[in-house]
Amino acid sequence: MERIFYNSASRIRYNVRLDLFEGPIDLLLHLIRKNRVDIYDIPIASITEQYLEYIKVMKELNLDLAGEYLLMAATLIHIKSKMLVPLENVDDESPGDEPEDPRAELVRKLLDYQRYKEVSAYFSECDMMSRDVFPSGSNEVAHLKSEFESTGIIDVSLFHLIEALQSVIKKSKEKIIHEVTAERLSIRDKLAELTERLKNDSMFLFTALFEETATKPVIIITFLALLELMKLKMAKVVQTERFGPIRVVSLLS
Amino acid sequence: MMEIVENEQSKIDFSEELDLVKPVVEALIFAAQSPINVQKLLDILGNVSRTVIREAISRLKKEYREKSKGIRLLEISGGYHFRTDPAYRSYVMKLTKAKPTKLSQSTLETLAIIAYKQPIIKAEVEDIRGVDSGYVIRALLEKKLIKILGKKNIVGKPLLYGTTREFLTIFSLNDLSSLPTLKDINELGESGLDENQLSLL
Amino acid sequence: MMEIVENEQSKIDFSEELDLVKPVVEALIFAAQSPINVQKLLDILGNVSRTVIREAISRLKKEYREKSKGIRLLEISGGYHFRTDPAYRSYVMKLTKAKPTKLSQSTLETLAIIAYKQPIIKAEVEDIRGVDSGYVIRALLEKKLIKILGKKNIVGKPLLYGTTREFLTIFSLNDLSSLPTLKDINELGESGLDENQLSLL
Repeated sequence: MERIFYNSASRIRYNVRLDLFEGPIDLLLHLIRKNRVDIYDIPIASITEQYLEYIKVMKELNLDLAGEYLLMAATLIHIKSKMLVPLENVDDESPGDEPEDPRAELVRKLLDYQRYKEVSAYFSECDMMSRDVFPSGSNEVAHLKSEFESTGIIDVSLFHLIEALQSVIKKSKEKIIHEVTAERLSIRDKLAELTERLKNDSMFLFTALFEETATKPVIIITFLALLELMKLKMAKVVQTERFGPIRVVSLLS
Repeated sequence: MMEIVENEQSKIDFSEELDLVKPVVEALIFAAQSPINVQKLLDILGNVSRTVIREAISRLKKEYREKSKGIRLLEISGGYHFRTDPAYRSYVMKLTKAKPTKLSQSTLETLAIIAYKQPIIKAEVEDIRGVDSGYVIRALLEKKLIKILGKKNIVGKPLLYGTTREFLTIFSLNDLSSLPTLKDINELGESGLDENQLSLL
Repeated sequence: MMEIVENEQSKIDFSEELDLVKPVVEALIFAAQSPINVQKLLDILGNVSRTVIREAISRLKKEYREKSKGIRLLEISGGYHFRTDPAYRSYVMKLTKAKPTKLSQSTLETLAIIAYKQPIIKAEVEDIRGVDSGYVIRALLEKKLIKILGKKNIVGKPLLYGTTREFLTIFSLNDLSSLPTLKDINELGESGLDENQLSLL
């Protein structure tokens, strides 16, 4: 028997905040908490239904919805179908063994993930340097530095060594060929572009965000990038009067 | 310290030695750009006992723990460091005009997994998070919060990652063992799991 | 400070105000990169009287003037700054010497080329980098990060370079085969994050 503490008829109110979820597991965890159901006894049918509704909306907004979300959808549907099979049948196949709940693996993953999510909350509450605590500003070592030779200790990481190699190779390639690649759309690129714009332009018209020739995917990406910037408090959108022009204001300086 | 070494005969007692050592230790911790450990202090001070240095630090810590102080002496990544009291963060922020370090949820999550499960490969991180994590790992490497520890001896020789000293320094942690255990975290969390449920894990 | 501004009616007396202001002033002087003056402190603290700030500074000065302190609060070029007591200069200088060297971008690039392409001659390095690399190679040899492996059997018998044991030690590598490849890093995603993108993470 499923214990359902929510009204399945009620519509979910969607927030257009893509990275509200860090992935399919996070989304699932959110649904479980939202419905206040027991993580050890997930009402798989209704949770699956809500999950599918979410990704439907996400799909409409996000052009490259990560495959992981779809994989999870398939997993949920699979579990749902397994739950319909009477347990006795399963028992016949593996006599002696207690039949494992089809949800067990998923529950394990959810709990594991939840743990790290809580650790990350702990991390964000630590006294972070340059956010909560600050070191001494008077760098006496630097003042005296020129008088002395440094030690043989070299401060460099493997990653930065490989990165240096990558940069050389990139430079040498640029010298030889000027590759023209097809424009690839990503929110990340758009975010960078908008951030740059906000740095130089403290206020501009919302409509100026979109070039006349912009295609639908570009418009959606731009819009999502703007929402992200607002969330990060790097920009806000203002309107001085109803139906008046909407302006984007930079909060960077 | 020289004076002490040269004249071992004259019984300079512990408290006198401490009086000599304490201000030097204070100056050194202040001048060091990153947390400085007892061994390093010993190396610089010369022939002073470890006990004296420890006692000096403990007294300094107490002095700076007073309510009326704006600076704290903290134990971070295995060493000692002066830092402003977090209570005054908003004022200091105005001074430095530095944008506060902001790490996104996905960055923190990935960092948490790597901190607890190191050495760990990318695939294991992705297994827990359920999403592609290459980009976040790269960003963490660039920020020097994690480092490459080597390669795992399995097919494909994937890279192993672990956290850095900078990670401890930035998060004001003393060492990895001072991180809460996963169980503690679960109890703190809003998950509402009770003891019985935890024991099932 | 806010508490004081909001409630001017209730007579918070001078000494109470001072108790609130002093640690903030201490934290600010401590975190400032250069000497900070009274006006600047006033700007940051908000509606606090100049008298209170002056008194806070004078008390701090007195506190740090004690014999047992290794730090002094000094008045420098019209502002205030914490500095180590000059009496301990010789110790602080030892600290300076211990500062680890950072490799410049060109050094790191050259080292990377040699590490991945060894044995390699100078001309090949220069071919890839597109600039004269004699100076950098000499610096790497001095730092013992690379060594001469022999001579290449071509016209002019140029020297062949490769990495040293020290190189492996610095990067905590067992052997050259555990050096991560470009592919390993490329798998993590695109490079070239700029500061803005990093801060978004």
